[in-house]
Amino acid sequence: METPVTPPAMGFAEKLMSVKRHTLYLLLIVATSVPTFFSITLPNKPDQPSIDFFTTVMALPEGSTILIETDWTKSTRGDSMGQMQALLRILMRHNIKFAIYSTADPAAPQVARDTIGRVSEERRAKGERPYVRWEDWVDLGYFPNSEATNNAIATNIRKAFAGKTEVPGVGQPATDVFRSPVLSHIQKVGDMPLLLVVTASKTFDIIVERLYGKVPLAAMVTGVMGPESTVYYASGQMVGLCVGLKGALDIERMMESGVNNPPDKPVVVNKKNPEVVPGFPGDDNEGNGKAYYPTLHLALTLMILAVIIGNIGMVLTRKGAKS
Amino acid sequence: MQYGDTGWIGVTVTLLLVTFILGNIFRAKKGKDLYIRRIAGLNAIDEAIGRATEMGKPVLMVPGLGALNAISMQALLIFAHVARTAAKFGTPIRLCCADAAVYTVAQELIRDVYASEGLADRYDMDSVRFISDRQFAFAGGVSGIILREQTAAAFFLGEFYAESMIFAETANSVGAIQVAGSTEKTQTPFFIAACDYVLIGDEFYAASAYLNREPVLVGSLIGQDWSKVAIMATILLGALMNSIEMRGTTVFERKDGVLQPIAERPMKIADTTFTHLFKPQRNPEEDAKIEREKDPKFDAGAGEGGGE
Amino acid sequence: MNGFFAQVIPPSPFNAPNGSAELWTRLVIALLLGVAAVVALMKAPVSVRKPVVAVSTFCAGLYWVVFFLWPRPVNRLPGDMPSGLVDGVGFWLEDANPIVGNLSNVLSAFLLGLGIYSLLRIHGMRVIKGHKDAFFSAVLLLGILAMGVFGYWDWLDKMSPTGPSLALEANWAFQNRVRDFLFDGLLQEMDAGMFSLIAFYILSAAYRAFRIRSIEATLLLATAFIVMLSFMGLVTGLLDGVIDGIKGTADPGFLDNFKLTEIAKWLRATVETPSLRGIDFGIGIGALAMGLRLWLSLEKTAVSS
Amino acid sequence: MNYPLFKLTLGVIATVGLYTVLWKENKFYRFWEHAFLGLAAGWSLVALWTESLKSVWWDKMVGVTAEGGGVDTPGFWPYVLLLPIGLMGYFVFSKKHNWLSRVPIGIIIGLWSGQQVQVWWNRYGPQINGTLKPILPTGDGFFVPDTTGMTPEEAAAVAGNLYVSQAITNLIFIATVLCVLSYFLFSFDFKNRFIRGMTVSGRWLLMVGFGAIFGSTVMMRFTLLIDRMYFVWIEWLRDTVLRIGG
Repeated sequence: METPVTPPAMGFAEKLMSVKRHTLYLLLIVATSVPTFFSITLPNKPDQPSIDFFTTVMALPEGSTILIETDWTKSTRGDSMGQMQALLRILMRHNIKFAIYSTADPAAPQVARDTIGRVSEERRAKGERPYVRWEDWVDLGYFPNSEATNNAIATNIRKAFAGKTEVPGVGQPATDVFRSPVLSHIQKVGDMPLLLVVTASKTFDIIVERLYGKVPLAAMVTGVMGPESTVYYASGQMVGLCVGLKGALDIERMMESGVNNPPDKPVVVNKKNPEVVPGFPGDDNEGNGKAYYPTLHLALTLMILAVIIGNIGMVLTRKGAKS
Repeated sequence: MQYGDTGWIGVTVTLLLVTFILGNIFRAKKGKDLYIRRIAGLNAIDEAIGRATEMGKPVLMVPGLGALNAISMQALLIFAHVARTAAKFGTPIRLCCADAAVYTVAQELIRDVYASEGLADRYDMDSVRFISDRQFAFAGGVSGIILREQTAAAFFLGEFYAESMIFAETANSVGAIQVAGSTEKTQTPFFIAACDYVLIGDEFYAASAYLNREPVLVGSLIGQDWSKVAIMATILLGALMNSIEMRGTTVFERKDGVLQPIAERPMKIADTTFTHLFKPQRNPEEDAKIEREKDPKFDAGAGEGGGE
Repeated sequence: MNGFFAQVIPPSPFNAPNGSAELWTRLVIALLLGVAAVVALMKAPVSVRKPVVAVSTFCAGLYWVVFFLWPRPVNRLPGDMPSGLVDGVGFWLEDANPIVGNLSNVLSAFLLGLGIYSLLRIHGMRVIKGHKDAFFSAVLLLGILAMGVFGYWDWLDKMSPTGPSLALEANWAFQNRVRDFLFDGLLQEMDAGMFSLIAFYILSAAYRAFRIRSIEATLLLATAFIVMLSFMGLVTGLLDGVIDGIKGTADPGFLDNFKLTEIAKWLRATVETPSLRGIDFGIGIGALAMGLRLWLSLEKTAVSS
Repeated sequence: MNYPLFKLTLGVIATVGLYTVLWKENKFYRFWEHAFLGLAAGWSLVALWTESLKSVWWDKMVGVTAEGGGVDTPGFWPYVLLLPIGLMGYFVFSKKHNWLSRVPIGIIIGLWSGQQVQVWWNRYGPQINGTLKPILPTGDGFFVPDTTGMTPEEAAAVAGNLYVSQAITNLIFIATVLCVLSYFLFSFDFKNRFIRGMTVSGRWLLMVGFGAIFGSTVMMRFTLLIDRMYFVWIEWLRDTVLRIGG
């Protein structure tokens, strides 16, 4: 990329400093297109927030019900779908029931349902028990007002989702979700061992404001929400946090290797808690995380190179100016 | 009285801050000339408008993606200042809104500005536009306007999310002077990278006080400073106390809001006075004692009616 | 008084069964009264304008303040009745909470029409006046129309008794397909497309702006680099390998602190988190102050001027 | 041409259409931009009722007769009053009565403002508390000893101690918060050298924070681009058009 299209008058240093944006754009397209066709495995070391997230989810008691606020749509598919897929695989392998709701975008429940369907389908394909709506999970739908909804959940979850119905099975009448196996035993949000947010927006702020202390909170957020949500993780308002593509990859890796496992020579070490958490070795644990990670490397490298070149150019021109 | 959620400390602190702010507002209303430190981004406003005027190109203002709240309100107040200057010079303006309610206020506000300058005839209601309430449609629409109308100055103030980069870089590509500021700290670095002047954090809230030194605003600004100082003091004091306490040992442990005697052990952060203060716990047993008569119509099985 | 907002325990003067005649009579009367009030305000003298706005603003905010200050009913279980006045008010506030929480949504929803009007006005004019971009404006108007028509058509289908069957794509009729195409096939894809454009802009912005000119720029650049590199398993793998090479993998030791991942983690935990927290405190208080000024109409704005 | 292929293809064309703006503003981009705006506005109109007013206003106002064992919800008629209030906003274009539009606006603003008082502590209280880190070491030794191979008791003891390195880290943490906060003090004219130093370093520390944000955000932005490319090359071209392994 040291050969930008620039008028010949320029010296080498100036050239370095004035690479055309179009050149950069073109390079980026190439860098992000080519690797998508290959499957490469790269080393990766899970972060503590991801480890906490993973262990928290793995520790959920079998058959318990958790609440998932899913607030992402196609536009952040790259980050959120990988995370959600990994999460669902874990939940389904541990028979953990879940109820999903959305407060960010009317389109969010649809993408969530699609993802659940896909993961359940891949279980069927492997001859495992597919996840059945109403029996194993319910969709509480979209709620336009995040503040009000989460306030309501905090004060009285049954009222917050009152009147929501689902069709238990073919030919059966729509029935109140609180009669479903998923929610029948839930009186208040505290009855759930965890409230999970899979979000591409600031909705976890609202969750923390309204629900902190009422139920353990954990979040899967896009890379951009990472720094903000890390604040809540650091202050202990969230028990686990999975950030961006790296987070998704972390979870995928831990699903394969487990945590502190094997005890004598652990692949992933949990500094906070020596407890051994076995993963699902050999099961299909790979997803977007693995698929996109190599491409991310190339793109980041391009970016770093571009910045370095710009700076070299600047330093050189300064030198030239001095002499 | 049981403050089940916040504990008395939360209420007290909040009220204290409120008193600081209101107190200073009323103090300042008596009118003293008060100091505000320099905020570079705001001095650039007139320069930017001047540039646009020379080039005869429009000034673009975007109050961000947020719904109608104090943030978009604050943005609009700054824009009112911009619009006033622009109106005097007869510089065309474009104010692009992503929320109908914000659009409504903007119409009202900007029309007022022109009227108060006696230039009501110069005001074109299409210069304040609703683009889209969908984030990226909005981004696409605004960058379309930037590129087609070659805006010479751009002000991005308010609640911005991902689209901030699209705006800033597009405006930069047409060589516009940019003044940006967002309460979204995640977007600030991108503004810093692509814009000429950036308001960081609550410099944004200080803006209107800085621009038109109204006693009310300046007073409130002082109140805010007092509040920040109070927080700083709390942090210093708390950190020191925690440190000192944690060098000692404890024979009590708090379980469900009750201190229970235990064998002596070194202090944990959870045992310190400040933690007890900040994290009030309720005793579930005590709570469970509170019983009320049931509503006869209540059906434990189903979700309740009236799902507000 | 507990019955006021609580819709749980009808009958109360404020609610009536779905579809009942009394509900509709009350509804219509209330509406008429409301309209009458608006007309009255239109006729009202200039002097009342400011107070009217100020009072409505104040009352709206008052709820949340009281909700914050009033003691919460402890251990309230579904179906409980309040035990006393304090408790009753507490119940009342809790039940009102979701309603009040929705008010601003409903109101701003009613205002959307103004936004759409602005669009129709600008682009309609262009089409009529034959502006050079008339064609594109026509496309925009067509978009509104198509999405509007098929959106509602599809929704009505989904609401109908046979609605649930539409969960299966096989049962889709023409209108369901068109709506799926417009929303899922175009709108959503364009969302994602526009969003992904940012990557390009970031690249060019970083290239242009990330120069080691000043201390600030250098700090920004350096941290950004460290964090970016820490995301690249390949790089961290190599560097950590080097460190392990020096000190031997056997037992973790002092040198581990200099692994890239550790440095990045330390930076984020020890500098990024607190600096963001610092900004946050400022912003939070700023918002609180601005809120108070607006709530008490102390600020000259379009709302109170 | 089957529906999925058609749908995906148009999606790809639209994406490319928006991408062309990277080269320069052109008619193709303008077309998709306006189509985008149109569809978005149309969708807002639909969502206005189907996703918002229907559930949060109409159903509440007229009530719901629940199926499947749910409890009937009675209608709550006072909701109807929101209609005239909301419609007052439409007076904004009237020369004479435009002030009426300030009533609904005022209510919306008022609601937001009041809520600030309510949420402030929930949001910042725990963060303040989280900042109160001990800065005096309790354990002897500079670094945290490695706990692998220790008995749980010993490990617990180590975890309970605060070693010099940790104390320093905590000190930096607190100092950062204080410096950054001091940078945001607007109304004090600092003569004191030390405090000036604090504010300046506050700004520098902010830049470090922003750098970190930039770094982690870049990852996500690139991920989205990668996902788009995956959509174009793999989902559309490879799996749908060419039907390789799809």
